[in-house]
Amino acid sequence: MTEIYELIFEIGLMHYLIVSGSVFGLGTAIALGKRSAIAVLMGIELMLNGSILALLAFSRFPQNTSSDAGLVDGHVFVVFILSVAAAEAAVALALSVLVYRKRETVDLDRINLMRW
Amino acid sequence: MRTSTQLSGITVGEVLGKSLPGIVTAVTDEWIEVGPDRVIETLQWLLNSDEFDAIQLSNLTAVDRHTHIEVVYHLQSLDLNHQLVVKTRTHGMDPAVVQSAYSVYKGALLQEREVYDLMGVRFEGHPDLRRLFLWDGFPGHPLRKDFLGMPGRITSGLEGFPFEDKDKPIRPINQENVEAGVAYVVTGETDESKTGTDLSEDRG
Amino acid sequence: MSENTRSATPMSRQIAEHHSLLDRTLALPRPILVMLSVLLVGFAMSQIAIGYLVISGQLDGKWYDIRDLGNAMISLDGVIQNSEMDSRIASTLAYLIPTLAGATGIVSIVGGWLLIGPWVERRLIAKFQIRQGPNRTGPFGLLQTLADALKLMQKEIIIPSGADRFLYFVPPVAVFIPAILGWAPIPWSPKMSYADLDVGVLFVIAISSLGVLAVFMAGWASNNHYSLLGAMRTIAMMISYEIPISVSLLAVVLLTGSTKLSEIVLWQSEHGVWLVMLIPFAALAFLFASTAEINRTPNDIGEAESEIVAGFYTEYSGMKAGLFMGVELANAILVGALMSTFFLGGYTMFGLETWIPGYLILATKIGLVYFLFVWIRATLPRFRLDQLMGFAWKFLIPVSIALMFLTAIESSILVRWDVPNFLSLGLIGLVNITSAAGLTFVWLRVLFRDTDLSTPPAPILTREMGGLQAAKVLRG
Amino acid sequence: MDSPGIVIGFYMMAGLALGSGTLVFLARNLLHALAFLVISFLSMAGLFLTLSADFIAMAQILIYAGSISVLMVFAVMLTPLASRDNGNTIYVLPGLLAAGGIATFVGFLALDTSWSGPATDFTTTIDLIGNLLLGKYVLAFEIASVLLLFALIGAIMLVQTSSSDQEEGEADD
Amino acid sequence: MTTSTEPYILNIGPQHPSTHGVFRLRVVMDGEKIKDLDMIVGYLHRSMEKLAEERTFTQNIPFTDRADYLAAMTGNLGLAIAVERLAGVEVPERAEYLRVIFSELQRIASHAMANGTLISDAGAWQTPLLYMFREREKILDLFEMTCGARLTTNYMRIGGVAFDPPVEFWPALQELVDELPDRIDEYHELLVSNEVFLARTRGVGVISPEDAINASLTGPALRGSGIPWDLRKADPYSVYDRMEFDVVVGRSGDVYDRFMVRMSELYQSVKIIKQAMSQIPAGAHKTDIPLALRPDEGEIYSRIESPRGEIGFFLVSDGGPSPYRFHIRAPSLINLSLLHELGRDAALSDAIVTLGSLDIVVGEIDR
Repeated sequence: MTEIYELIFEIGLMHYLIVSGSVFGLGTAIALGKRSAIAVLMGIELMLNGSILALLAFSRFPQNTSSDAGLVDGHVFVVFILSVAAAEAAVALALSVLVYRKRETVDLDRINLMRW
Repeated sequence: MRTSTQLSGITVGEVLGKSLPGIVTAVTDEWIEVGPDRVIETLQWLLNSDEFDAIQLSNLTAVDRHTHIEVVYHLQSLDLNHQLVVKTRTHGMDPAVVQSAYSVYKGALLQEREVYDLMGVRFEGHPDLRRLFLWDGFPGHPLRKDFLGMPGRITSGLEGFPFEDKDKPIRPINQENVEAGVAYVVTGETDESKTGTDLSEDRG
Repeated sequence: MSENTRSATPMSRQIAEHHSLLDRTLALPRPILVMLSVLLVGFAMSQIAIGYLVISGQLDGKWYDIRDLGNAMISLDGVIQNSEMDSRIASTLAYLIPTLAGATGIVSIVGGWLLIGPWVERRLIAKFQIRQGPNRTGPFGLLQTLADALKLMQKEIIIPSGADRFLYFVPPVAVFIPAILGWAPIPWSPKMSYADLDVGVLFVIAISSLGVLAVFMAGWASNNHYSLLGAMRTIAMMISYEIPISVSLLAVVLLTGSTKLSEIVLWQSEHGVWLVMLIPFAALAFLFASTAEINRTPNDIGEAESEIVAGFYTEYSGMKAGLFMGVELANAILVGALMSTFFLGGYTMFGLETWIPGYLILATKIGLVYFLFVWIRATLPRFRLDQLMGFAWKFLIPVSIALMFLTAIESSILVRWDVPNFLSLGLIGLVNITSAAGLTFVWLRVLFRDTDLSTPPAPILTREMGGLQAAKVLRG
Repeated sequence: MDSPGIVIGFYMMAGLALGSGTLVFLARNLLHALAFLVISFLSMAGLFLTLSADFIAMAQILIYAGSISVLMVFAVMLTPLASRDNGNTIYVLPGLLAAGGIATFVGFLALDTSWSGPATDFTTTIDLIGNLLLGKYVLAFEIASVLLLFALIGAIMLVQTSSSDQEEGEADD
Repeated sequence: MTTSTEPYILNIGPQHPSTHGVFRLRVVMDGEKIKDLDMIVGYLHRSMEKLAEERTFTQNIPFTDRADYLAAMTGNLGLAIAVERLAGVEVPERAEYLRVIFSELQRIASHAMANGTLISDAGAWQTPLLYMFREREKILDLFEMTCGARLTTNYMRIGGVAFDPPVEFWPALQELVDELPDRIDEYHELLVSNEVFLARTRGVGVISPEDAINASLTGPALRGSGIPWDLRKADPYSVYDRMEFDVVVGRSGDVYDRFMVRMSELYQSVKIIKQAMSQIPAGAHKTDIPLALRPDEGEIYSRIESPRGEIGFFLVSDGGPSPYRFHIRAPSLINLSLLHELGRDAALSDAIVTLGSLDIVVGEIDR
């Protein structure tokens, strides 16, 4: 009884890891399964979000406090991930617009040449 | 009749006939008339001539004369401050074709569309000759005299007017004001209309 | 002839009447004025009594200290925690009750403003435009908004053909999310703040960037060119004016050294200065950029009614359009609250908050900023899209970034050596004002070097030129 | 137990994030998918708040929900109607399998491991992050800024049109 | 490489806040820029010129009210003067002065309306419009006082005016004329030095003098581009030759100049009204003409200066009591001859402001 109660009401690292894993999986599915380049980009952003959630969870529930790593290093990594994600989104969307102009489509099945 | 600033058609006809012989088909004291296929030429000459300096097409309209339609151009000189009237008559009613004046005067754009719409004159060389007021496919051209004509070719317009006496003198009325000789008086005591007004109903 | 001389139209009568300023502004009958003054005097007496108790130190954190309703919540929390019920239930209650109370308070602020706001705006604008304004429905037309809302709710729900059903119905509700969430970190009194976030400034910026999507959804789902034009204009403008807002708030953070709104207000109160006196350019940039953010004149090109009929909500009818119009008013007072919190000293008024509840002071400041908005709306024409974009990118952003660096240097000096406040702050204000003025002047000269900014000369009269013959030279 | 706010917030936000993520996968229209994606981003920000990572949560709202989604909106608007459907490829089944595999793997890992350590309560993270960014990780910080600059220039260079199209591009901005 | 923006068709009107009536613009746009512009009128077409052929000349005066419903007095005056010239009717002195006074009042009202709507097209939320309306209301009060109607005043009659103004008229007119210049100065302070308004109107919709003349623009649209042409001076039709006033001429021909020309003409109109009030003699206000006036056979084109430009009446009489041909030269229509050239490659906002500065009245366009 009590462990069920704790499992539900004691929000721990486990819960966050499960959520982050599922979000990451969703992102993977979208990134692999969608046809439009923009949808693929959405999937990639979701995957990044899942990993961000994991990082934050680990920095909230630190496992190895003896290491000299501060408590918010995870946050710093997340800051870098965010900046990289922004840059990647900008470049990828520019690429998709460019591909549309060249090839009149952003359908990844029909963009099968390595050149244009 | 001629207004004060309107040139006599006779003088215009003389000068125009000298330089462009045979272009003037008719001349009266008010207007000159040219052929429908020489309109552009005439207007261009009048525009360029320093004597007439017809720089502005102040009005363009048409009159239905039952057998033909005459198109009237009122030209205006801003510097010499005079007006001259050029007319042209179409060959027959339909098709009634006249050269478009748009190449000379941009101001003819909408006026020619209006004339085409209401009077049914086709202007050759007009950039887009569409109906202006009425929708496409409207039957006929309303300003023609035979539009919705009554049987027996009775043209529209009043013949007489009931209860009118044809020889009523034209005289100024209320003579007593004339003898009184008062212009007007500023009494200043006449704002009773303003007093007594309050905004109680505006205050809800 | 004597019949039709009695012709005085309402407008001429309105101009003939309305002598005193009081009459022009409220047009209240005298007994109500007397009642209001009596109430005011009684309130002042009670406040003076409470202020005396506070000064004498007998009243500290008691729940009936109505200068700060936060005290009431804290004492209620303590009562619940100390009560002899299960700790879980107690903690849950102690968590839920203040939360729900605060949320209710915020939503009631916005909702109450939606009830009274349109009347206020229309009335003020009417006074600017020598009209009467709504004055028929209820006392002083106060029920006009209610009547309008009822009428709008009765209207038929029209869905344009080819509209995207899902995205068409979301925006009228979604635009309210920033307008309501933005109230969370605003402090109304020292302890009276719904969520006093550590990252309040970031929260404000992040929230203000959310409105874009709802606007885009509205414009795209309507399947109308006017709507799409308005949406694209609004998105371009919002994205451009995010940056000046962020930069001017960065200047605030640099000076006060905190991103917590309550600490920003405290800094201003204990240094005895408003930030608008220290960083005036940031304040003005924030004001202008927020008028662009919330679609008010002179930046309301998103819904320019003389060009694109109603902008992104052209196709919305009935209460949905009413919601779009209401969210403008809600945004207006939200911006007023942020403006007065960041730059106008928030709930503090140079020690007056001891005697008057802080939330009243803040409400007064919000009202003043809102009045400024209405004034601008009633006076200024509208900019063109490219002019607005050019103003944001060519003028506001560079100048405010340069001034932000200046502010950074000053703040580092301020925290490094502790010179007396009146000296250092006076110097900072002086330097900032002079540098802002100079930089603005120089930059405008650089921008408009080829266009003359002077008012053009009056048109020519014919006696100055050679009569009517002057047209000859034009033909050559 | 934790404060009820954390519990309520966690379950609400996790449900929202997963549900709207699933809808991103299922939606037929790309713009609908985009709307669901924004909802999922916002609920992820809520999850970050329950981890008392307030700065990261705000940055998430600002960057993901505020900027990247608008970028995607513009990308969708610049591509024609035909490419606005959210269709699947033949790789959808492998994708789903991989997704399920990852989720179950991480789930088992999370359930199996006995996580130790109490929750650390930071009052605020913003000054710690600032100190780390400008102290320990300053080089990475600078490199990230350079990366952002390059991304900016690269995006501009990529979508730069010829001079004749350029005025039209400016005309609608 | 295909550009990412495709031109689309925007349909401004027939019901649009800034088309001042049922007037439709079919605009091909690319982003915010206008690629092509086509105007579609006729929603208010009543075929006055056809109807007028069934009625006597006096019965046609109400048509001129409805044609330019913002300047009914000048419309009436145009027709009255045309018929008088055609039939040779003498007009008493007092009637001429009353005509001058009322048409100048009408000009002030119409210019106030035009400028106010122009500014609210530029985006000022109706405040200048309502300030302009303040004086317009007083002028309309004077009209109502005199002839009972405010807008469609069927006042000018063939051979004079309908009524002699009542006694209360003159002090009210005196008061109005005394306070008008201060009011106009208020507008100047409010608008002329307003940077936003200058930024919106200067250099926008520039009409070169050659185009203005060649496209037969008249009135403030022509004077705004620097052509000193005013029929009150060039072809004095009433007692305008006894009045001392100036023709106002713009400098560069943009929207701001057209606005300023109208603005300064308000002062000139006040000046004319003051002179007319000081010179007006006593006497009859109308010549009694037969019920159905029968001019001799002939035609005439007579024009006067309406607030929108040269409003001309081309009458052809066949000796009967009703005109054989009745044509109104509508300045609002002809001033639009350059609209498609002005609108092309302009931003949407600029096109709207330009249309507002041309001061159209749809009733006169469609007739």
